[in-house]
Amino acid sequence: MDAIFLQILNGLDKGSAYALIALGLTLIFGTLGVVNFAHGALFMLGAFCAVTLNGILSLSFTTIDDSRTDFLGNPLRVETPYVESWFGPEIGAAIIQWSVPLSILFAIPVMVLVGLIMERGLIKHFYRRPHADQILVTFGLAIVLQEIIKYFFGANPIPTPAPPSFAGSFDFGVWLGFSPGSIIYPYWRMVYFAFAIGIIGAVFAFLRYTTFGMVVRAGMADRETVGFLGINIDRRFTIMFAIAAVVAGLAGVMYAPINSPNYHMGMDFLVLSFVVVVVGGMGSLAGAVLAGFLLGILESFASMAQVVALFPGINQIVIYLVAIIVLLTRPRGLMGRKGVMED
Amino acid sequence: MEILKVEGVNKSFGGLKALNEVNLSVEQGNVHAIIGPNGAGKSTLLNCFVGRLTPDTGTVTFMGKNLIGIKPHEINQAGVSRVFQTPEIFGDLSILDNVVIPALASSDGSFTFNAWRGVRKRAEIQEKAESILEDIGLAEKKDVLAASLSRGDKRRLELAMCLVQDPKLVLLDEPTAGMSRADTNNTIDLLKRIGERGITKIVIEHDMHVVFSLANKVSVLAQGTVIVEGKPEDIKGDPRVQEAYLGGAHI
Amino acid sequence: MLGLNKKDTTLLIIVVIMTMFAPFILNPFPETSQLAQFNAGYPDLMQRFVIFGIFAIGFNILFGLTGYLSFGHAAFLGVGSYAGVWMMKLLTMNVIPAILMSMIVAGLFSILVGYISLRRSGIYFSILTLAFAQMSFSLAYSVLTPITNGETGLQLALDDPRILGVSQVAGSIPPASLFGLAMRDSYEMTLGGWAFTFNVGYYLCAVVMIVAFYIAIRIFRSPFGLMLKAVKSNQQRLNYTGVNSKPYTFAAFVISGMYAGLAGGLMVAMDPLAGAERMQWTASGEVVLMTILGGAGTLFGPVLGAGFIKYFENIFSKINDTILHQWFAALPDGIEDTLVFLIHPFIGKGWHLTLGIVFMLVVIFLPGGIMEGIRRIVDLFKRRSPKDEVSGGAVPSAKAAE
Amino acid sequence: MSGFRGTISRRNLLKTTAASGIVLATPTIFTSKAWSQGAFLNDPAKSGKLILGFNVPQTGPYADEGADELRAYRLAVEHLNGEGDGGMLGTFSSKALQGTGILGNKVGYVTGDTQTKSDAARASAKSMIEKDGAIMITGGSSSGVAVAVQALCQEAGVIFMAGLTHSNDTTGKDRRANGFRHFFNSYMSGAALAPVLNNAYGSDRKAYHLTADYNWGYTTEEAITSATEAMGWETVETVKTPLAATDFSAYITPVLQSDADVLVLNHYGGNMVNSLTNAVQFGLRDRVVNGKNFEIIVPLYSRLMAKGAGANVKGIFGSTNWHWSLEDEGSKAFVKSFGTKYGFPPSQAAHTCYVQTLLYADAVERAGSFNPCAVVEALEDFEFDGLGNGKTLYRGADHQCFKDVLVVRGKENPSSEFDLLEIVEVTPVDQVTYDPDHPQFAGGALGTCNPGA
Repeated sequence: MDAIFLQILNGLDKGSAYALIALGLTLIFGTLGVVNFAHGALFMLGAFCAVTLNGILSLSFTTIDDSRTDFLGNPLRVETPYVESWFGPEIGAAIIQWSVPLSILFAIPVMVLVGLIMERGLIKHFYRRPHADQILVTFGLAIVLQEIIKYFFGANPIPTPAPPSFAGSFDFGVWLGFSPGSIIYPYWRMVYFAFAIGIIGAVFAFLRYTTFGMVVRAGMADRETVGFLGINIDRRFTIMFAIAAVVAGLAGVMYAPINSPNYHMGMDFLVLSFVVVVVGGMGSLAGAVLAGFLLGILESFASMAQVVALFPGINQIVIYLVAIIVLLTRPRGLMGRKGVMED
Repeated sequence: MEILKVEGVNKSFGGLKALNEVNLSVEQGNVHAIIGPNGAGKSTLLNCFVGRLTPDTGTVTFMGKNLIGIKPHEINQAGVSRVFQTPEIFGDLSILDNVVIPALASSDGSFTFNAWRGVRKRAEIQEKAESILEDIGLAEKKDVLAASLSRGDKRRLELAMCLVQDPKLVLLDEPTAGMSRADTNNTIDLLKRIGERGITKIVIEHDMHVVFSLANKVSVLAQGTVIVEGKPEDIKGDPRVQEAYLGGAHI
Repeated sequence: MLGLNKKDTTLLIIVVIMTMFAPFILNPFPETSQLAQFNAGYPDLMQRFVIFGIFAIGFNILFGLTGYLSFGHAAFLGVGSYAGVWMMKLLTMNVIPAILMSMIVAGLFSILVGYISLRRSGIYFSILTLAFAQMSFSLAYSVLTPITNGETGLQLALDDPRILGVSQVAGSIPPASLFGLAMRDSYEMTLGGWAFTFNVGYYLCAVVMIVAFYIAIRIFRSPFGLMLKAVKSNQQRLNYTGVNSKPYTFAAFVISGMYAGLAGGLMVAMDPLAGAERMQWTASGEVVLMTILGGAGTLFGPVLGAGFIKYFENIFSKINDTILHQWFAALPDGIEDTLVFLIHPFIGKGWHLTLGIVFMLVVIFLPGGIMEGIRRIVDLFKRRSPKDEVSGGAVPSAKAAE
Repeated sequence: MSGFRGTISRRNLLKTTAASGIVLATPTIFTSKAWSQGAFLNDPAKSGKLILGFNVPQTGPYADEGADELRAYRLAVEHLNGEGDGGMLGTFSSKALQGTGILGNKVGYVTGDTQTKSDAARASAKSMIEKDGAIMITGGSSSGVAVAVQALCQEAGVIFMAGLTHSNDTTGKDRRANGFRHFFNSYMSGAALAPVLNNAYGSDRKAYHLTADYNWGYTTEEAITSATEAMGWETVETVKTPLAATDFSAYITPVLQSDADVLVLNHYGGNMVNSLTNAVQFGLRDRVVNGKNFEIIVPLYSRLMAKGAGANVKGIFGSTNWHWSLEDEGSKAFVKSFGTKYGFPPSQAAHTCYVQTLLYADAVERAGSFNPCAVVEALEDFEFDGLGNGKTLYRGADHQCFKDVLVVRGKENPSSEFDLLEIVEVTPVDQVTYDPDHPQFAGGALGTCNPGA
């Protein structure tokens, strides 16, 4: 029982990342009709916003400490971050430790900018092109983005810890009446889940309650008609693309402490996110979110030793297996609409 | 002889009853027009003939063969060809190929794995396709991409695609919709010429001018039911028809 | 000739000449020159060119003709490879049974995958094929290790049973051969500063590719091919035209699966190892990129695309700073270092970056792929000639639409 | 048929030179090896150039490790050619190498990208052999690639000096006559770790294994379980994790429900970074089970990867082939020349690659020939010292080096970003030596060396 409870938590957590990326993918697909293979790269860029801010805050000046030596026997060069010398060691260290939450503020303008440049500079020209072309050009862009990151940050994962206040884990065991220590969950993962829910809620509220959102939703349903109404839908779609980029970016920022960012993390998520979007139903925002959490939970359950013992290898293929079953029984995914992406 | 028989066909979408106990009988060689105001269920009825929709109840029999529940390609293979309301052609293929495809379909059946001998080597198919293009006046454009044709030419091409199959029954869904008067008259002439081949036709049409130039039998559909049936000249003066049209005018 | 029209015959002859003289064409630079780095005329790469060419030709029969974008075609290549290696382990080192078995097994697997995946179209079809391929990859890498040898890849061993052959010859595994002709045998010819290698394996692959290409032309020009094009153009209309499009797409799927299996079989015939990465989605993506880059739906484009990508992978990744310094050694030091610094990110470990940029440039500026580039160049020359009344006959040229 | 097969089983590569004009292919191209007595593939004496092939991952998750390997290779080439400070040439027990290249030939090299895929690695190695005329291939950062390239080199007839490869199979069931491994292996990790763990954590422990679901994972899991069980530990559960996994929470949480008090992470690279980070996030380090502190073990440590896990490695035991903080003369000389050239200390991958290059060069020098079969003979049962791991034996029976193994622990207070591991114990070579046909290595055969001509 407690095992199941834990796997649900795991699934919700994993699902949060899937749902956030899939949400952005669906927004872009639903509004612009563009299949964006670079969306995983946006997630990765977000995570590297956190890495970068951490790096900026850790910028240091060097003093030479003659009493100690480095690996070659030369006097040790001691690096002291500027923030520590400006604000004193304690506050300075705290600022560096809180770099991930601070990165949210840093990432929003960066991702908006990236989104705008991408949409205006490239994606815009591909609205009327076949999906195959869109896939190829965004795939090319994804490679370019990730190679640029690799050039500057290397291929190895870069540890980006959460603030120490979130370092521990919460004991659900005591709280729910199970044995202590049987159900514990890291604080940061709970923060991630809450954050994901918040972002998803914000996007839905934005689409539902603002005029802007209503126009966009109408545009998703029927682009031509909205165009006839004389509304400049293109400009709104550009903004929508930027929003999708920000959602992916923030998902990446907050994900950085969970698994150290590396340059290919976007590709790792990309294919799964596409499966999530399709299982949810192309063009359906709620479907994307639902499928994200659903597949996250199923994946967690499938990795339980008892399940793997019954079906060897099921943990490797469960998402794809579910995708096949869903698509064969529900032709347009869980919540898809007719006629989207079927030609 | 009766070629198509429709008996007791009902079809509802949600709560809306689109077809209500439709009965229809089409005689061989006739040009049978189905007219009626917007929303009367004309296209729904047509879709029931070609397998796009399945009626809730009722039967559609074509030359003794039940058409309900069988696939579109089987219906076509049985001898029923259809011209769509908006031109449905193979836009990125040449005009010639657009005609060759249906010609192949009627000569080779719904599936033949003939992946070796070139299409162009099939002399009988080529000749047939080119002669029909000759008939409709698109012969000199045969290597042009079909998508580049004007709307009127596309319709004519689609008609050619039907005729090349030597169908027993042609369904025409508003063959002149959106055409200029001149184009409409051309099309009427064309259809008349084809009429000489003795192919049975069902025409769905708004344009009374077209109906009365072509049809020798008319069924009037209103609110999903056939309200009147008869020769064109009989229909013209029928008060029920006028009421149906006027009654439907506000729709 | 051979049942083809003049234009197709010309194309076939060009392909024959290109493949037969590839050892010369791909080695344009003398061995000792700095540009020898760009020579691609060594057996392994030439083999890869034609093998991936076959893969792309087959993929194009599905994607280029019907428009069904499969994201899992590498699975057929991988399955074919495994079947091929098993034939070599169990039966004989003769490559013919291995290649045949690769095609058969890949064909059977594509029947299974195609039967299920083709129940859907559009991106749903793509995701279904992707799911099958990723499942194959994951399982081959892990739980199927007894059959696939997992991470390491299935390879020959000194104690293979090999019913119609010997397990080992004097402590070595016997080479893959065609009735005694070893695949890895080569003849090297030196002409002045040039060295050309003629490899048995390459010529086997080349002959197979020419046959595969010829079959593809026949399929393109056949009624079957026309129906496939019609599926891409307007599948609904095709159904109302009395054609059952399902068996057509299914047949195309299986044919292209068998082409992939053929490519997989040739790969193991050239190099008897089958790795699971062959089936990963990136490998499936690669053949999609090859086809689109070359020009989907054109006969020769996919072959060019395959050559292009493999050239990048094998040639650009091998250029390193030392080589750059050699190239620019003649220049003053400052300029030399600047040039090396500027080029450095794009070569060696940066070859992915260059490839990504090339993808983008080609898609942005040449929507029809490399073939469109060639067509534009040809048009440029033709415009100078006074009369210009060549419309492909069978294939309506894009010009006709203008 | 079979008689004929014997005659063509060698690669027949003839060179016909024509000063001018066209020379037609003669029908003698498939002659028997009688013609090529003593000849071998890519003989530098014939081509006039000596090319070594450095085949390392330049793209993909191991690209940084590959880059470090390349640095080491460049350094080795410098030293062989008599440039730089000579590095370990000065401390190497064999004095055959004089810094004048190899057998008087200046050492040249080509580089390639394995992409950490066996297919791509083989393609790259083949191009080095076929196009660039490489006489020896070396490098790699994973066992799958090493085994695949080793088999290729055997078939083609060049020497393969493995880079970083830790699976038992490389010199076990997939050993080849033309292939050599200096790096240690799973068995040695287990044998070295077990006594240390016994001392630190006691003999009454319950271990839970998470194992990467591919070949290297299997051999490591087998080695560690059998070594720890031999000293009294109980293996509670072994769970395979998918290679593609990025988040291991679903595999970590069941540990909480088990009564295990030790978690063994048979992971490498990105898998290791993520699983270790996740395990620490879930508070496993703070747990007390069965009255004992919960412990985590990472059998194969890599400093480059440890860096990715950040502070999470502190206090965690593992094993490594070599570490820059070793105090012997060879290690110091290597760290000095590497550190001076590149500004940071070398990784264990860099070390093994550097050493392999030197060992190859030395073997050629001692054999007096580049002929692979002569090199094999020179390397087999070769004993040497001064290359950083103490006295070492290149065992002839399986082409595996036997030397001391380092047991290390994540440092509590690192003084720099390189100073992440501290050496806990140098396990003497006797303790990690095994029989060539030990069950974990059974099922392979070296075969005979192939000179490729």
